[in-house]
Amino acid sequence: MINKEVSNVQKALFGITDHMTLMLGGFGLSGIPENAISELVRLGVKNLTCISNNAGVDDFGLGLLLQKKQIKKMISSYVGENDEFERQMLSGELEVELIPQGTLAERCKAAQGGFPAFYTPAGYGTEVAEGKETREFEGKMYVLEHAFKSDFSFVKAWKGDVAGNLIFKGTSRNFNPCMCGASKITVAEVEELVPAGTLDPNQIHIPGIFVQRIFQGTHYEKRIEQRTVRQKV
Amino acid sequence: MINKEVSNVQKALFGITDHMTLMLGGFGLSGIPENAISELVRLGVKNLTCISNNAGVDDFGLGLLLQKKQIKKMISSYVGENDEFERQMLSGELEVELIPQGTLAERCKAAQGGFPAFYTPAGYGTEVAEGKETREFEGKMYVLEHAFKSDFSFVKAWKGDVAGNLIFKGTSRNFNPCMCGASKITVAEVEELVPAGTLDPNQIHIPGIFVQRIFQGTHYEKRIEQRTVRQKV
Amino acid sequence: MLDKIGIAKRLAKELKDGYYVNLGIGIPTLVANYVPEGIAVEFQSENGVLGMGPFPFEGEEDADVINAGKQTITTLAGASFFDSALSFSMIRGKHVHLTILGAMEVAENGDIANWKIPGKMVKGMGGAMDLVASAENIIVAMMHTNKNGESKLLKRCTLPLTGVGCIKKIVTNLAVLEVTSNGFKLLEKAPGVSVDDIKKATEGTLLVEGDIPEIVF
Amino acid sequence: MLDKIGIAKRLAKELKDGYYVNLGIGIPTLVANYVPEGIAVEFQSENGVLGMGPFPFEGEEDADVINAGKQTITTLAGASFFDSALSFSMIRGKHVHLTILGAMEVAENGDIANWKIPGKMVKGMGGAMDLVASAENIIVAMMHTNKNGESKLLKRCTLPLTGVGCIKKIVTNLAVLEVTSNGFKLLEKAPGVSVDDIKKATEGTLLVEGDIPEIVF
Repeated sequence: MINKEVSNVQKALFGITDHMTLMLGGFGLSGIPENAISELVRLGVKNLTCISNNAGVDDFGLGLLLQKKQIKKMISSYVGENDEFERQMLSGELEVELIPQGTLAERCKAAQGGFPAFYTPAGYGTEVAEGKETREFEGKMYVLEHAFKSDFSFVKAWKGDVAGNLIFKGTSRNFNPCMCGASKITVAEVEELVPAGTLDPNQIHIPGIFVQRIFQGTHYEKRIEQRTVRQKV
Repeated sequence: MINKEVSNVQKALFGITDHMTLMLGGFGLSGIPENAISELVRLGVKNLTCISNNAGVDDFGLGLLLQKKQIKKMISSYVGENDEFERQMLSGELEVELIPQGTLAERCKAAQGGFPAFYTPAGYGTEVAEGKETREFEGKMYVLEHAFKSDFSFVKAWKGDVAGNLIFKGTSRNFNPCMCGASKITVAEVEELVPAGTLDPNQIHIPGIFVQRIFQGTHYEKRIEQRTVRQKV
Repeated sequence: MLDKIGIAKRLAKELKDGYYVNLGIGIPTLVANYVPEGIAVEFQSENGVLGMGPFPFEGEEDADVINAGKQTITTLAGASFFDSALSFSMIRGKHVHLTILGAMEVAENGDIANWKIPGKMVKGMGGAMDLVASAENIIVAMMHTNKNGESKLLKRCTLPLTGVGCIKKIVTNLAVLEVTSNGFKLLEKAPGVSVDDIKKATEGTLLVEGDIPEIVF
Repeated sequence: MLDKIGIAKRLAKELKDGYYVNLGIGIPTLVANYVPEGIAVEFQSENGVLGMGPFPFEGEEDADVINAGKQTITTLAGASFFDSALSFSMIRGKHVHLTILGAMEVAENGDIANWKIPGKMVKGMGGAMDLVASAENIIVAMMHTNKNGESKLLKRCTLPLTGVGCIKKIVTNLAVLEVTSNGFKLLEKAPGVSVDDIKKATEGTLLVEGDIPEIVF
């Protein structure tokens, strides 16, 4: 068994420098690597390019990095619900590349799986296809999209073992599995880190081969963006 | 909940006709849809094109269909261990298209996921790339491969529920998940069929949306091809 | 004229037994409350869940179980969770039978715009571009006119497109319309709304053939 | 001259701490028995398992737990099962650090042939084409000559190729060789084998520079 455990978030982020490209898991505020984001803020690394479906809210998630102006460019599919983001984007301080959500997921998967490029119908005929190669297959038009290239992937899982195996919970899974092994170094933070042999090999969502470093995170806030409930009758 | 249960293998195979293209899960004899294969033999449908990583052995798995000369063409990555197969292939009775195993898996996944085509390095410079488009990405050569088109997928899972959700066991998973939803109709046979709500939604390998029909199979032989053991000291 | 709930109720009539359905944010989300009796449908949310149920009871919210609108949800028996890549394989692979989503503009050629107002509002397309490029059966749910009273059913979209020639049907507060090669074909009118009202609120070509029935739920 | 176990033992010296390794059928499979003390490696099998252990004890075989050679196996703590697509993502994505596989022919330009003898033997390439097209570190394990005594280390392959210019190193019963732009560079010779013996058994260009050490385990 190859041990991927590191003792804390500082060691997990060793090697992070300015101008790097990062992938960060999560959908909205669900399944975001809270500990890694806090440490990125503490380290103060700047001019980051962040690949993440969303950009957090003003005071949580990637919003924390935006406040400190650590992000040079965001590659996302949806960036609503974040005033500071909108301000930086409209003022031109922040570079933003918006791409379809399925394309974002698959460009991560392509990087994970060694595919240089693939064809997808999403965005054909829209401005996201501008400057991109398009092609017809059986009467339908597709856009050629390429694998991402990035330095670090930061993902958040529910449980993990020291071999790097990961299990996600509910919809906090989202982009996290797709980003594992899609960067030079993948850092997984988990709510519970267990010894190898504890997790059922049949129920691993992401095998440890896609993870270089794993640590047990602390103080998960797991903030809820839209608390919707019904009343008990 | 959309109910996918059918009461037996006969109903599960309703609509099968000569000249169809089928995907069949399994690696070697592990995880093969034993009940579906038996029923295909009983029905005597002919001139089938079968997409399956292997071709079984002489008297089990797809070997049973080969014996009855029901298969016109095999698309596989490895076809050793089957004398009748070799005889039919070398005599020209059986058409055979051999493709790299990873390419086979991904052409299924492409069909499942609505990708018309993708680039892979496998087979570049060999006869499997002959007549195919090739292309350079960052100094490395790739082959353009296309999604499969097929009529039925026959897969075998360990457990399933009536909503069509599937859980596979060990290495009998192999190509089965990749083939789900990759044909017009996907038929899953399971060792144990349970009511909806019994399986943990977090531990489903294949969601029921990719499965049109599910039934509990019977009499699984699960033959072992290479029984290798060590002695207790 | 229909309110949002009326639009949702009319949309619910488009659900068919055995359908997997993706509902967008806003009015489309409400459709889940009006599934006709006797049919089985499952709701998919592109952030990774199939078999969504109602909102949780107070105190039972789980930050790890949300829909694409980031709302806390529950799941029903037979539900499953999965990652974003497999989720869009369901969508791109046409396993999802019906998509209902909102729009800022729809054109009579089936184009849709719903993700960007240049220089003003740039939220992003989320999963909408994948949905409209893939689904065979896409219905737009929206108000017939915008806040300034301008028609949202146009000859040609003025905003950046989300998808081209992909919209088949539109349900608004005023009418149900089908996108045809000759323009918006009026199928049904809302209670208390005249064909003239609809004509005035529609900038694109409106085709009116014969008597137009009133929407019934 | 090395026997199969000797070849496997020499190959085991190529394993490094932290390596994920894919072993082909035949001699490569034996390598797992000789992992050097003090290093951690994990074995991947392309049919969908990582963290393979030894063969099961008699009576404990499970038809649902096999390796790519269809042999019954066990798994170690930290193992995982996955589908064929994710398995080849590990391979294609260069997450597997070392591939050891057999061959019928290797050419001095790094080409390899191991899947087909036209008109005679057509077993198929299995996962070999994906492995050799993807891995950075590929070692061939084979006998230096075939059953007819003919060299398997050639100027150019005569059989249909499995991959082009991909082989970096070869371990045979006679020698360890590196594929260089000028030919097969002799690195080590097997005990009891002379450089001349190796020259005679090598059809391709053999580069012999200085004293050639004997293989040690």
